[in-house]
Amino acid sequence: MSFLEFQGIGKAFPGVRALSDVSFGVDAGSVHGLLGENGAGKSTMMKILGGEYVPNEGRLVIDGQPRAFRSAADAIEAGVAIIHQELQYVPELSVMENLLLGRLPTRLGLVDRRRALDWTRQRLNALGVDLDPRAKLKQLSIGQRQMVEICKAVLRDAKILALDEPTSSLSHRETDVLFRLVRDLKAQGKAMIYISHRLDEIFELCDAATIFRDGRKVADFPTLEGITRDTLVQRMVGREISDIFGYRPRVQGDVRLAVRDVTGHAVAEPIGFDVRAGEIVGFFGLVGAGRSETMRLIYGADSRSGGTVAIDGKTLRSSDIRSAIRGGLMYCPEDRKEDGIIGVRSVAENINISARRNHLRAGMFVNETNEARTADIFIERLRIRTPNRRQEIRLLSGGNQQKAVLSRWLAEKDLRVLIIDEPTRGIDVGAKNEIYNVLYELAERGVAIVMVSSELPEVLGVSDRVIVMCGGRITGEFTREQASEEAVLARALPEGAARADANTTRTVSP
Amino acid sequence: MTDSKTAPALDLAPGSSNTERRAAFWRFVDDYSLILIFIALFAVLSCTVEYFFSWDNVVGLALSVSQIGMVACTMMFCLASRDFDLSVGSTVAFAGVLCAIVSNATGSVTLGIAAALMAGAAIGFVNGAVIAKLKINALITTLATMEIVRGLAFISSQGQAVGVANEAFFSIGSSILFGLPAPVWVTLACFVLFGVLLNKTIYGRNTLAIGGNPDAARLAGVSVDRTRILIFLVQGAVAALAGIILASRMTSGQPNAGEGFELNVISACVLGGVSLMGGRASISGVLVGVLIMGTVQNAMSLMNIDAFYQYLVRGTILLIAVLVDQLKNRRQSR
Amino acid sequence: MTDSKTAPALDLAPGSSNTERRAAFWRFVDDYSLILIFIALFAVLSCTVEYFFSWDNVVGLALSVSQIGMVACTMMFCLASRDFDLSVGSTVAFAGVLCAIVSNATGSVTLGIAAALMAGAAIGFVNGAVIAKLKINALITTLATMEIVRGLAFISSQGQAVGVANEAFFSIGSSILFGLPAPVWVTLACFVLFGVLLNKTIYGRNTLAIGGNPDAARLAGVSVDRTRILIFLVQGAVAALAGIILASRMTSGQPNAGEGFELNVISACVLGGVSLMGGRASISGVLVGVLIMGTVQNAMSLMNIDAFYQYLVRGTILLIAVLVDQLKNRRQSR
Amino acid sequence: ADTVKIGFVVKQPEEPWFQDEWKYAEQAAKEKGFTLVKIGAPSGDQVLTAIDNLKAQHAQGFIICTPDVKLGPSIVAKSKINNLKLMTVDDRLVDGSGKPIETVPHMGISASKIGEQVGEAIAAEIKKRGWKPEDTGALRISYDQLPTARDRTDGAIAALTAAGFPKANIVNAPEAKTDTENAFNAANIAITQHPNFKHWIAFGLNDEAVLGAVRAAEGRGFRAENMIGVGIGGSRSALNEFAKGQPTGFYGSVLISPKRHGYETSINMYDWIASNKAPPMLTLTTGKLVTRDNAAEVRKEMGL
Ligand SMILES: Nc1ncnc2c1ncn2[C@@H]1O[C@H](COP(=O)(O)OP(=O)(O)OP(=O)(O)O)[C@@H](O)[C@H]1O
Ligand SMILES: Nc1ncnc2c1ncn2[C@@H]1O[C@H](COP(=O)(O)OP(=O)(O)OP(=O)(O)O)[C@@H](O)[C@H]1O
Ligand SMILES: O[C@@H]1[C@@H](O)[C@@H](O)CO[C@H]1O
Ligand SMILES: [Mg+2]
Ligand SMILES: [Mg+2]
Repeated sequence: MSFLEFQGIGKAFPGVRALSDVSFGVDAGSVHGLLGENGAGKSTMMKILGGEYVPNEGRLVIDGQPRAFRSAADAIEAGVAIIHQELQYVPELSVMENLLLGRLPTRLGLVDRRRALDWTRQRLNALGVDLDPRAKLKQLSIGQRQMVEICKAVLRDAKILALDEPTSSLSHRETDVLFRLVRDLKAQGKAMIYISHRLDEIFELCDAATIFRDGRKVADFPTLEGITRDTLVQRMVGREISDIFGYRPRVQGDVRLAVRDVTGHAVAEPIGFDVRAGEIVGFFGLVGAGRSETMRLIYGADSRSGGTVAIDGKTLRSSDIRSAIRGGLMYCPEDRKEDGIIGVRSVAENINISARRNHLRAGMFVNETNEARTADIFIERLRIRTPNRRQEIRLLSGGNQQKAVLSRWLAEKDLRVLIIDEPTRGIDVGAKNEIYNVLYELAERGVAIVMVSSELPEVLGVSDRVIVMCGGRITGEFTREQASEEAVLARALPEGAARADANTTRTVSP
Repeated sequence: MTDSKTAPALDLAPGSSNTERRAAFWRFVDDYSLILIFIALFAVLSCTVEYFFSWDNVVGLALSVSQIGMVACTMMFCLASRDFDLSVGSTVAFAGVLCAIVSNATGSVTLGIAAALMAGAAIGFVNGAVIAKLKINALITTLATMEIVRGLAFISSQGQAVGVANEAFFSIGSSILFGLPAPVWVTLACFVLFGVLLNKTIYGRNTLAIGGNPDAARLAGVSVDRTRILIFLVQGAVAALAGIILASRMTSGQPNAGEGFELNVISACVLGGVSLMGGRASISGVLVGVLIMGTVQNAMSLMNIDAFYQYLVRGTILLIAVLVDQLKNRRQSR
Repeated sequence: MTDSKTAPALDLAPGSSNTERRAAFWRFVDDYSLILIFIALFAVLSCTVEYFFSWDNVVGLALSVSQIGMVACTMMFCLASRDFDLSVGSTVAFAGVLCAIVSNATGSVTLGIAAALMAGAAIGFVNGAVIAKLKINALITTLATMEIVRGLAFISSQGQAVGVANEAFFSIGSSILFGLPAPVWVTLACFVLFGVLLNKTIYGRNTLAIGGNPDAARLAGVSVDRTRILIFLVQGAVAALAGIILASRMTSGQPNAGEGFELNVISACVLGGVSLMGGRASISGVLVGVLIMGTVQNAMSLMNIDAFYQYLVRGTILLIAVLVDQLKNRRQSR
Repeated sequence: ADTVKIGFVVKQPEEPWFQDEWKYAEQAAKEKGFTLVKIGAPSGDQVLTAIDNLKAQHAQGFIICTPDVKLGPSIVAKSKINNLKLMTVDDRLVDGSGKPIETVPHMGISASKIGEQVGEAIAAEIKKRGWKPEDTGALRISYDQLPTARDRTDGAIAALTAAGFPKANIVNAPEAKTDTENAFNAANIAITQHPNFKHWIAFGLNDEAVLGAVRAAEGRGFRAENMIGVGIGGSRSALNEFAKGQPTGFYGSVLISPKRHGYETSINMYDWIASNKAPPMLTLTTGKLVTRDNAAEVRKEMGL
C-alpha cells in the first residue's frame, strides 16, 4: 500500500460530475505526475486532498489511516501542503507574512517579527530563493508571487506536497530552482503530486504518473521508464497528435501593425517593430522582461508617454482601448483572473463581451440568439468543458477559463491585429494544438499576430519571427530559420548573467 | 472555422432523466426562491390578517412602496456595477423642493418638473464623475453629496415645506388610471424599463461586467467610466422623479423628506439578491425585495403591532428572508 | 539544498541611493498624507478661528469624538476583514439603557456595567455568528440587528430616558484625570490597544489576511469564522462601553441615543484610509479620520456657520480630504 | 352598524409624549368600546400610506399629529377621498400660504406659545436670582430643520427679549441631531466661544436638548447656581433631574399634558362618528411649568 491512497473518489457539482471512482496511490519519496485535459478533474482531486471539498464517494488513506478532512485546517494538520493552481496570497501583506500565514511566531502574545524575519530569510536562502521578506505581494510580478506560493507550501515541512501547475508563470531559472527543491524533498522522503501540462516537466521530474479523462482514471504508469510522449498524449486526449505545433508556412502581406518609439512605464528605451499581415511574431523574454507592459502600452491599457501605433497605416489614438478595438487591434491579457475573466458572469457573457457590439439590434439591444450561437461554437471548437454556456465562468477549470477568454478575441470578426499574452498558460496539449491551429487560420485570413510567451518551444514552434526582450528593451530579432534555443536564450538573459547561466539552462525537448 | 467533426469532448453529468428533472426543479427553486418566499408570505398574511387581502389595501401597499421601487431599479444598476449611492434620499427631498419653487416662480408645473429632473441628473453626474474619474470611494463621495444636497434643500426652502400654488401639480400623484394610482404606474414602468435595460441591452450587460471585474471589462473594450457616470446620472434623475411624485402626493416640497430612504432602497435591493460585490442582479429579485419590505410594514400596521415591537419584527423578518434565500447557496456549495 | 551559486533569481528594486532617498520621501508622504492634511487643517484653523486653539476647546473636541473614536477602533477591524457593522448605534443606546436599568435594580453600578458589556458582546456575537456561520450578508444582518436592538432599547426603557439613582455612576463620564476627562483617556487607551492588536498580534494580522483574501487565509489554516466572530464580539462590547460612558456623561440611559452613529464611525474609518474592500487599515489613519470629522464640526460651530450651510461644508470637506489623500494613489499607480 | 374604528397617527412613535397620548387614547377606547389603530408616520409619505392603510381596514376617522404641518392640504384631500373624518392633535395643519386650516377640528398647543412660557419662566428666575443680564448668556439649542422646533425657540426668545434680556447675549447652538449628546457638543462649543459670561440660561425644543446644555455647562463649572435650563415636555429626562440628590442646572420644564390630548380627542372623534356630534373646532391647552419643587404635585393634578 502506498503512503497516500485515493480510494474510489467521486465528486459531483450541480450539473457537473468532476470525478468518478478514481483510485491511485502515491509513494513516499516519489513524485507522482497527474495528467489530463483541462477539466479532467485534477484540481478537484487536489482540493479534496487539501480538505476544501468533501468527496461524495470514496476516501483518503494516509499512512494506512483513513482520513476525512472537513476543512483546509484539517489537511494542514495531517501534513498536507498544496500549491494551488489559482494563486492564493494576500496582496497587502508582506512576503514574510504570506509565508507564515496562520502560524506567525509570537512572544508574550505579540508577533515576534524579528524571529519571523530571521526565519524567513534563512529558509528562503536555504531554498536558493532571493526575495525580500518585507516586500508586499502586490509589488511582485506574477512569477515572484508564484514563487512565494511555492515556498509557502514547501516551508510547511509537510509529508505530502501537491503542486498544481506550479510553473505556469515561472521562467526557466525559477523553474530550475523549483525542480531542485522538488528533488531535495523527494530525497527527504516526501510524497509528492505534480500536475502540469508541460510533458517534458513530467518526464524530467516524475517517477510515476496517472492520467485522468472526464473525471475518470484512464491509465496508471508505475514508472515512466520507456514510456513515450506520444503514449501519454494519446491516453490523455484520446487521439494522436504527432506534431503539437503543426506549423504551416503561409504567404505574408504588407505591414499591418507598425509600432514606433513607444515609451512608458517599464520600457527602458523606445520600442519599435512591425508585423505583417499573416505573420506570427513571437515575443520571448524572461519574467519581468517587460513584454506584457509593452503590449499593454501598445493596446492603450496603460497610458504611454510617447510613440505611435498604426494599423494599416492609420495611427490609433493614444491610450484608448476602444479606438484600438475599433481599429481591429485586440489584446488578450496574461493574467486571466485579474484582467481576463468576469468570474460571476456566464461563459457566454465572457465570450461575447467585446464582439457583441457588432450584433446589436437598434443600437442597444443584444442579439441573444447570435450570442448563444457564438458561445456554442467556441465551446465546441476549443472543447471548453462546461455543463452549458450559462455556467458562471469561475466554476470552470483553469484551462477552460483560459479557452473562454481566448474565444472572446477569436469571435471578433474584423480582427486585424491580435496581441496574445501567454496564450496557452495552463492549457492541455490537445487544446494547445487546437489553439495553434486557430492562430494559423487567423494568420491565413491576414491577421497580424503578436504572441508573447515564456515557453521557448512554443515561441520557436509557432512563430514566423522571434523578437527577444530583456530589461525593458528589445535585445534580439530572429527569423524562424535563425531562431535556435541557444541564440534566443542568450539574448533573453541579462548581460553578465548570460555566460554563467547559459550552461545551466535546461534543455527542453519540443 | 467550423471543423466540428470531433465529437463534443465532454459527456457532462451522465445522470438519468430523473436526476435531470430533479436538477431542473432545484434550478427553478434557486432562481425563484425569493419569489416563492414572497408568495408564501403573501398567502399567509392574506389568510391571517384581516383586510390584508383587499383591493384597497393592495393599492395602498403598492403606493407605499412606489418611491422606493422606482429608485431601487436604478440602485440595482449602481450596486451591480459595484458602486453605492447614499445620496438618493437627499435628492428626493431637493427635487421636490426645487420643483415646487420653480413651479411657483414660473407658474408652470412643466418647467418645475424639468428643473427638478435636470438637477437630479446633475447631482448624479457629479457623483459619477467624481467616483469614476477622480477614483474616490463611492461611499464617501455619495455621503458627501448626501450632505451637500440636503443642505441645498434646506437652504433653498429656508427649512420650510414649499407649497405649490398650481393645482395641476397634485394630479401627478393622485390621479387614477385603470384603477391604479399614477405613481404605481410610473413604478411599474420603471421596473419594465430597467428590467429590459438590464437583461436585453448592452448598457445592462456592461454594467454587470463592470461589477464583475472592472479591469477585465475595461480591457475588453467596455467604456467603464462612461457607463458608471451614466448609471449615476440616471439614478439621480430617477430619484428626482421620485421626489417630484412624492411632492405632488404631499402637495408640497419638503426639505426633510426622504431621510433614511437610501438605506431602505439598498436593503430592498440586497434583499432581492443584488450582490454588493457587483456583477449580480435581477429585476424580479429587486421587485420582490421591495414588496417584502412594504408588505411587512403594511401588515404590521394592520395588525396594530406596538411601535417598539415593530422594530423587532422588521429586523427578524429581514433576517429570515435572507436566511431562507441563503439555503440554496448552502446546498450549492460543497 | 544550498546550491545558491546561481545568481539571485529575482532582483527587487535595484535603484541608486538618490532615487532611494526620493522614494523614501514619497513613501513618507504617502504613509502620512492624511496626518499631514490634518496638521495643516489644524494649523489653519488655529490661526483663523477664534477660540479654536484653546485648551477648553481642544478638550471639548476630544470629548465630542470620544465615543466615535472608541468604536472606530473596532470598526476598523470589522472593515479590514471585509465586513460591515450597522448595529453599533443601536448597541450604544441599548447598552446605556440596560446599564441604567440594571444599576437601579441591583443598586450596583458595577453589575450594571457588566450587564451592559455582556449584552453588547452578545449582540456582537450574534452578528458575527450569523454572518460567519450562516453566511448572510453583513449589511443585511447588521441592519436587522440594528432594528432589533433599537427595539429592545425602546421596549426595555418604555421609550423613556432611564435615570440612574447611584451618583457614583456619573463619575465615569465626568471625572478628570491629569487634565483630561476620563472618556478621552478611555478612547486613547482604545487606540493604543487596538493599534497594538492590529499590528503586533496574530489576531490583527489574521484580520488583515481575511480581508485581503479570505480564501487564502482559510487555505492556510486560519480559523476564519472564529476570527470574524471575535471581531464582531469585540465590536459589540466596545460599542456597549461607548454606550455606558455616554449614559454616564448624560446621567441617564436614552433609548434614542446614537442614531446615525454607525455612518459617522464608518465614514471616519474610510476617511482614515480603511478599505471597504478589506485588507487595508491603519490605526493612525483612523485616528486622523475621527479627528478630521470632529474638527470640522467643531470649527463650523465656532465660526457660527448657519445650520443649513453646515451640511454643505461638511460634505465638501469630506470630499476634499479624500481627494487630497487620493492624489498619492494616483501617483503610485504609475 | 360597524364597530367604530379610529386611527391615531403620530409623527414620532418612539417619543414618550406620543406613547402617552396613545396610552390615554387606549383608555378612551376601552371605555367607549371602539377599536384604536395606532400608526407611527415620521415622514410625509408615511402619513399618506397610513391614511390608505386606515381606509383599507375600514376605519371611519382618525386623529393625527403630522410630521409637517404643511402637509395640511394633502391630508385633508386624502381623508376626503377616503371618506375618513379628520381631527388634528398637538400641531395644527396649515395651508399652502401658511394659514391654519380652520375646517379641521384641532386640539393642541401653539409651539410659539409654549416657547414663550419657557422664556417667561427663565426671565422670572433670572430676576429672582438677581443676575445681571449683561453677565448672562443664553443658549439657544436649535434644530431649525424642524419647523416646530424653530417656533418654540423663537417663542422663548420673544418672551426673553420682552422681559429685557439683551438680544446680543443669545447664542445660537445648532445641534446636528435631536439627542442629548449632540446638544451637549453644540452647547460646549458655544460656551467656549463666550468665556465672558458668568451665568448661563438654556432652552431648546425639548427636555433632551436642554439636558445636553446643562451637562455641558456642568463640565465647564456652571452648576445649579449659575445655570437655568428650562425644557419642554416634562418627560422622564426632566423628572430624572429632579430626582437627583442635589439640584442641577436643569431648573424646570414646561409640562404639557398628553392626557387631554390623547383621551379627549379620541372621545370627541368617537362621538363624532357614533352619534354625529361634531367636536369643537379649536381647543388650545397650555403648558405648566414644573420644577424640582412642584413636579410631583402638578403631575398628580393633571392625572398623570
Ligand atoms: N465549484 C465548482 N462548481 C461547479 N463545477 C466545478 C466546480 N469546481 C470544478 N468544477 C468542474 O469540475 C470539472 C473538473 O475541474 P478541475 O478544476 O478539477 O479540472 P482540472 O483537471 O484541474 O483542469 P485544468 O487543467 O484546466 O486545471 C470541470 O468541469 C469544472 O468545470
Ligand atoms: N504592479 C506592479 N508593481 C511593481 N512592479 C511591477 C508591477 N507590474 C509589473 N511590474 C514589474 O515590471 C516589469 C515588467 O513586467 P512584465 O509583466 O511586463 O514582464 P513580462 O516580460 O511580461 O514577464 P511576465 O509577464 O512573464 O512576468 C517587471 O519587473 C515587473 O516586476
Ligand atoms: O413634537 C412635539 C412633541 O414632542 C410634544 O412636545 C407635543 O408636541 C409635538 O409637536
Ligand atoms: Mg486545474
Ligand atoms: Mg508577461
